[in-house]
Amino acid sequence: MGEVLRTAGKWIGGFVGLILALIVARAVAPPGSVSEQILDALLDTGYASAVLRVAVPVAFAAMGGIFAEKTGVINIGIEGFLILSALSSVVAVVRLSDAGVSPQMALWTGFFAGILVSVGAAFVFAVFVIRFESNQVIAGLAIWLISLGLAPFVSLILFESVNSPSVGTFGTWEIPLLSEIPVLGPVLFDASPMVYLMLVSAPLCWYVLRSTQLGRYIRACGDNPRALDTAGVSVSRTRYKGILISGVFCGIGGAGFTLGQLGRFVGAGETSIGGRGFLGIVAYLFGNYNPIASVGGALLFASFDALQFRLQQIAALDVPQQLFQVLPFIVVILVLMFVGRTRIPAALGEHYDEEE
Amino acid sequence: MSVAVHLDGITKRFPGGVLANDQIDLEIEQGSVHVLLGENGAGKSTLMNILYGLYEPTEGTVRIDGETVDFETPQDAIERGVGMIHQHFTLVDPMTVLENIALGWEPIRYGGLAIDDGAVEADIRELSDRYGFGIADDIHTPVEELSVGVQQRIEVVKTLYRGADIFIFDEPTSVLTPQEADQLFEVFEELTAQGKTIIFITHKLDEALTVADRITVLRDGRKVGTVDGAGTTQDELARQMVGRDVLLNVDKEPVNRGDPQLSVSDLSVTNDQGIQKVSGVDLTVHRGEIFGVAGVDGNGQSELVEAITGLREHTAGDISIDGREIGDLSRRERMALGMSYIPGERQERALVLDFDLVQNAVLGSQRDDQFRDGRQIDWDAVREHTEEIIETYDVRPPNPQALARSLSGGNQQKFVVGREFLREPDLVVAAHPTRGVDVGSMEFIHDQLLEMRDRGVAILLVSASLDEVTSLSDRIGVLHDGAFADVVDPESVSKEQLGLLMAGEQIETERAVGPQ
Amino acid sequence: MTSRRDVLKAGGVGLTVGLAGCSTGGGGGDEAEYDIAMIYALGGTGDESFSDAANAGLNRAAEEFDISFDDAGPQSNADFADFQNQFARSEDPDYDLIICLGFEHVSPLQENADEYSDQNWALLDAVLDKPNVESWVYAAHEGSYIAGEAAATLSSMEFSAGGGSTDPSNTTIGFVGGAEVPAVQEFEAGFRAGAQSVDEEFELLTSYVGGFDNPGDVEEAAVSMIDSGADVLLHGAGAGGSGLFQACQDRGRFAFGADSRQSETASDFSDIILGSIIKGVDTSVVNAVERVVEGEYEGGVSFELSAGQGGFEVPWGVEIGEEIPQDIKDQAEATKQAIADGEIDVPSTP
Amino acid sequence: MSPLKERFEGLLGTIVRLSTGQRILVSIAAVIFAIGVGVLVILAAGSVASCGSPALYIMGVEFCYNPLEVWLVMFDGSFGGNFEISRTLRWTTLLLFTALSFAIPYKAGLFNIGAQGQFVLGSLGAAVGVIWVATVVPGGAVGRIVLVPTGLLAGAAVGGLYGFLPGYLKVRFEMNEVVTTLLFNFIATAVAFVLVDRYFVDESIQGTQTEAIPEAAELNPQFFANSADFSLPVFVFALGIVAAAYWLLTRTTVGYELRAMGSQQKAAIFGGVDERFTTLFSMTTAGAVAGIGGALYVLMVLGRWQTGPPPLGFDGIAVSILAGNNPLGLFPSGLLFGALQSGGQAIQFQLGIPSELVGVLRGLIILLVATPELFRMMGKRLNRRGVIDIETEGSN
Repeated sequence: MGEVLRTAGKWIGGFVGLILALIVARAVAPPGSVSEQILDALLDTGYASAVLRVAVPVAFAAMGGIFAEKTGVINIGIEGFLILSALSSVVAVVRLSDAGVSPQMALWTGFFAGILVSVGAAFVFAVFVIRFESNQVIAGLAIWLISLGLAPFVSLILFESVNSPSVGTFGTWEIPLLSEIPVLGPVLFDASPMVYLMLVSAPLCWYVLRSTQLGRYIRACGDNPRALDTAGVSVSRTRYKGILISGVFCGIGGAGFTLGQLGRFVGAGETSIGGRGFLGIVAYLFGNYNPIASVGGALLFASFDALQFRLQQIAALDVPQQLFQVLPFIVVILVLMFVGRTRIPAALGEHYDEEE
Repeated sequence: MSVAVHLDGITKRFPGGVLANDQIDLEIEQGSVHVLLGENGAGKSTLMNILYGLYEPTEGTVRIDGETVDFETPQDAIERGVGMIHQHFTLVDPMTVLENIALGWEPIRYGGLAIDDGAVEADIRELSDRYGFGIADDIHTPVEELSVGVQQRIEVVKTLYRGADIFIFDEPTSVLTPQEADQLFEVFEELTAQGKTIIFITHKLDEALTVADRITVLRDGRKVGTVDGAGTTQDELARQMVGRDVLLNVDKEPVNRGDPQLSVSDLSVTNDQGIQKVSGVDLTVHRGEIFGVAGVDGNGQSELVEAITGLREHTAGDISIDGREIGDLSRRERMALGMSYIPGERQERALVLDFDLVQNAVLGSQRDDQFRDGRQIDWDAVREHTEEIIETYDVRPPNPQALARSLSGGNQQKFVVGREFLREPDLVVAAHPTRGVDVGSMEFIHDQLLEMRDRGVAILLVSASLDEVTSLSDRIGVLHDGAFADVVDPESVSKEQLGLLMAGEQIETERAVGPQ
Repeated sequence: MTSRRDVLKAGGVGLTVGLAGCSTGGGGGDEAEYDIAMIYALGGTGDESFSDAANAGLNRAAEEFDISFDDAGPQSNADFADFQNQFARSEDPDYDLIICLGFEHVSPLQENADEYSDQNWALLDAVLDKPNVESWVYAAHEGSYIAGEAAATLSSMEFSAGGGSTDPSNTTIGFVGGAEVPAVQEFEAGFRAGAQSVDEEFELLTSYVGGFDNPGDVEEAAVSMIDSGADVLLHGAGAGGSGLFQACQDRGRFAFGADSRQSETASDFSDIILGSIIKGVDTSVVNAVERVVEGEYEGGVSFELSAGQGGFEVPWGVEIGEEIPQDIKDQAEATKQAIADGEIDVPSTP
Repeated sequence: MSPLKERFEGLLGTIVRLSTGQRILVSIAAVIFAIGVGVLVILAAGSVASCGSPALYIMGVEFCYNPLEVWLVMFDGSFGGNFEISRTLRWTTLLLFTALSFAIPYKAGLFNIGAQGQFVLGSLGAAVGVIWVATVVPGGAVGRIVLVPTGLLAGAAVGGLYGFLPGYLKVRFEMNEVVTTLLFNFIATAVAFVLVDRYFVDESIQGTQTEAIPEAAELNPQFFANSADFSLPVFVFALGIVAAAYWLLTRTTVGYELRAMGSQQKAAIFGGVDERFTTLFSMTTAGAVAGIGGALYVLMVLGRWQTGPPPLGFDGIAVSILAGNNPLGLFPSGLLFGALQSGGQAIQFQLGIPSELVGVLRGLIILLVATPELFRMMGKRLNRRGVIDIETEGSN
């Protein structure tokens, strides 16, 4: 535990140091210069809020991915689960609102409906990869492609458009007193409930994987399923659990992003999810399968993304927005190149026969 | 004494028709060490996996303490006090000793929201003290950072932690030095002294005789018989194991040593994890001799062989063939210089299991002019070559279109030996060439090796089987911890002396004959 | 709206190609005198904006004239050519006019207009010089000039209505566009010019998100503008525009919609939508159909709809429009007249 | 030995181990199954959608869409006439390239999910290359002889380079190619957009697109409907490339080494196969083939580069998997997916059923083909009941 605290301390210290360095740089930057404008954008509390908000779907996708992969199942279908959950949450909200349910009630019910659908899809995926021994990479790819077709299809049938109508969002929850704290208050305590959920989920996931029985089964299952089997714990049941938990987080990611921020589902092109699930995969590779580090990765990527919108408004800068959006991908490739390989679960991708 | 385990008429038939156990009856007394002896594939592990609930028997019943049990999962077996320590450890590498020991048996608190790690730790300390395992300092270390011997003790503690009364050890010594094995046998005594029952699976006769109260010999899935450990001999057991007298000594011509073919000097090699496994090895293999490398598995044999054959880079030293430095050459270039390699992991390395024999026949020669027609492979030539291998080396079934996967172990190995020998090599590196093959094929392969030697080919033979090394080799290097403990003449050294060398101890013997 | 299935049933199962349509409508039923086809912009209807405006125009035309129509929404850029082809080749019905919506049609239409030289085409929001194509473009910059003027006036004063309020302390407003193309850039240009006609100091924050189906990015861009002080924002981001409304609603700022009466089409956000810039897409659809019905179709011409020609207009929001001070509305009318009279020259490029 | 490698060896195992006959059966069963699920999807959609007069009544429930009708329209829209056939063959032609781009690395044990990116950048390379070279060569036949190969070579070069990169990252840094190729797709789209937007944009019309390629470089329709953007010689060329790939894999030394690597990596290395070479070779070849597909999309279909390309790279994966990654299977499999693509447009057009249905079917087919065990189990069950009598026991 001491080591854990030391590591946490190191990171927090580093972060505070970075902020201080930025403040110093801001103080010495020539007034009116472009660098001053950039530093202003970085030091804005609105920017910090944006980073948290933008990170939400990516962070949940990453946590979902971790739970599947830690049991030894490659889940490339994350993006698909996000899409399905996003659409179904909106469908539920529309139907409930039509039936006269109050907006907040409809939103929260829709949120859980989205999670439920995602978990259902995850169950189907689990049956295929565990019971029917599908090739995991291809099955995951298939889940993505099916969702990419199914979501706009359903939207067209129900709404006569690939895009859904707007349904509103959860809005932000202001925490009394705490939100009055200068700087930190508006960033951390006046945010969407999904941001709170993300900030709570990361350490929770870490704790579950590290210190609960299920978490240990999941880790053992991905690294040495035989060890788990010989300890008398069912490998396939553990994998089902891991994938279903993965479905829960992907569901929160898809529905939470949709109802927490967008307020609608857009099915054109790559849908409103637009690769955030894949970014989640990248985030947990970046975070080396540690939930907290992976959410940190998601926050880092979000910081690029949110920065881009701010830099665009600095007239003197000519920011290629598209390149900025794929910056996380490039960063992760560079990190993996120069910092080192991630340690993947040893049994990842392998089918396990309980009686061979 | 009471009988702890009764096995009555156990039969296990696998899908596809393989009969692994055939009507086996067995009684194991409580508080004793009972050895299950047999060759690879005799059905020992299958039988014990049934007792441990991993497999369900096709027929027959299992009784523990007189009570009939029907284990569906290992959990059931564990709950009845049966524990098993597998040959391949069932430890989760990145998890700590504590996490591994408690796996599946975590004392949970707050309805599963937490684990009482303090209680686990206390239990481990208590067990460690009571049996003298000495693992108390490593409780929070990931097991991957511990040595093999310690890992095995953790396996034992894990089994004890689960409350086992009956311990099944599946070939536990294959990864240990003789000294570590002796430590393990001391653990056996501790355990039996406290009333635990031990079933010990092995194919090593001397070990069986050392520790056994009783010995049951299995052959081809059937029980041959059970004897008292004190009342039998190695020869007797060996005869029961293989079903006839084994010729441990091979007739061979006197060595006719020629010029040095393979020279290795000051060679160092690291494994995948970057740990140095071979340190400063010197060796020379001359034309017309067999140079044997003995040692306990894991003392650098595979790294040494891989470095010589070009499958692994070495970190220091020189390797040369016929005076030519080959250390920087690729695998293909080394093969072109007349090096053949018969690997131990035949199914993984030497054959592409899903290719037919024709496609396997050209593996390694695919770029030789003999089989090439411009950019294409001359498949007609390859087919002829395949038929030659099949005929000359008696591969059955003699069907070039058969998938490599479909052949028996012995026939696979004969095919590999044939392919490698028909390359007309000047140097053969043979690693565990008879591992897992039937006795007939083994004798055939031994004859072929000796014939190559007599034709003036240099042979480097690596084997975990002391008998194989001593009966075939002209000189033996004993590898311990990545270096030669000594190079000796097989005629002038006893098995006991070899054992000491394998454990890394110096012995007083006549130095090996011949040039170094 | 009658169902396309009716058409299908009439034709039975052994269909011939060309029995087209996502939705068939029209007062004259199946035996209408004129058949019109429409191909939307990428993504099709449901953007609450551009394509929906065209759809509205089509329905209006169907009420006014004896037509029936079929439409289709492309999902990839290869669909433009295929859909043009499919409508043009159709013999039952033989379409009297195919309306193509958006600049993405230009490239395939260059080929297909020649290929099907007997077919009458109308191209909306882009110009193509072919003898059988009539092009319709809009003076959207003039509409956004009026919106910019109103936005700057409101931004400079204390104003609150519905779910929003302005911040008079600074002179910042914002614009989020989809693709950075002339049809969108003119929104930006007019909006800025309008604002700066009120006060030279006004700064327009601008962002393009690269597409018309990306509300998430639009929302983030809008939020960052609001954080920087913008209190009235305009979008030109098609289906992505809802992101801008969401940002404004969450933060109590105002928005102008585009292309449709968005206080109605995106009614969830009517409490912060001051008004919408309608460039006249629906009008042009009605006009294009009218020219065919009245036998005036000639091809090879292009029309720019501007003030007074049924082109742009700025309808105030249905919910909070009434709370906008009357003098601002009067000024908007005056400016509109001045533009129509040529007294004000609005730039169309930023 | 990297653990990644081992894990994928395990992954490839189940599919590789089936015999050719079994694989064909699995593919056919998967298609039939997917069509069956498609019927359910259509019925479900039809029961939810609102329509004036339902197409079908089943036990009192109204269905707006009649599945039989849908499949008939789909068939009619794919093969019903000269235009439909040429549209189908146009997609088939392009799919052959992207499918090959998946199949070749698969044979070497690699998953190339990056055909889409290679296709996009290859098509941009071809467009830009042709437009540049066109400034120095005359038009007409001479121009055609120069420009068409230029386009194909430029597409192959750019696509090949973009395939080489993940190969290099794998060889040099042991990076998993599934992840890198997946990410490279997104990077390709962004890079292409920015390049065109900033350097190659056609100022004369709106949108992010290059100038039109010169007429001499366009591969005009021959023997088929003029407007179908399909050229028979190009189709023959595509079949030629597929045949060449078959020859490469089965007859040549390199192909042998590649297959050995894919089937059993350790054995291949034992046999002197250079792992780095086969990885780089197969990934680069795959990229080049996808790039040629991209070039043909520009030269034959669009006539310029434009944002928003169809997802042919992902469809190619489906085509390849359905074909058991065997070049000989690519034509029937590609034809099926070409027909689905074509028929998808037809059902949207004629019945108002969203063409996204095709996307669902595509995913289902992939999922089912990747699951031979499902069919083996079903076969066993039917066998046991005596319904059918086939050999269902696997070889292991």
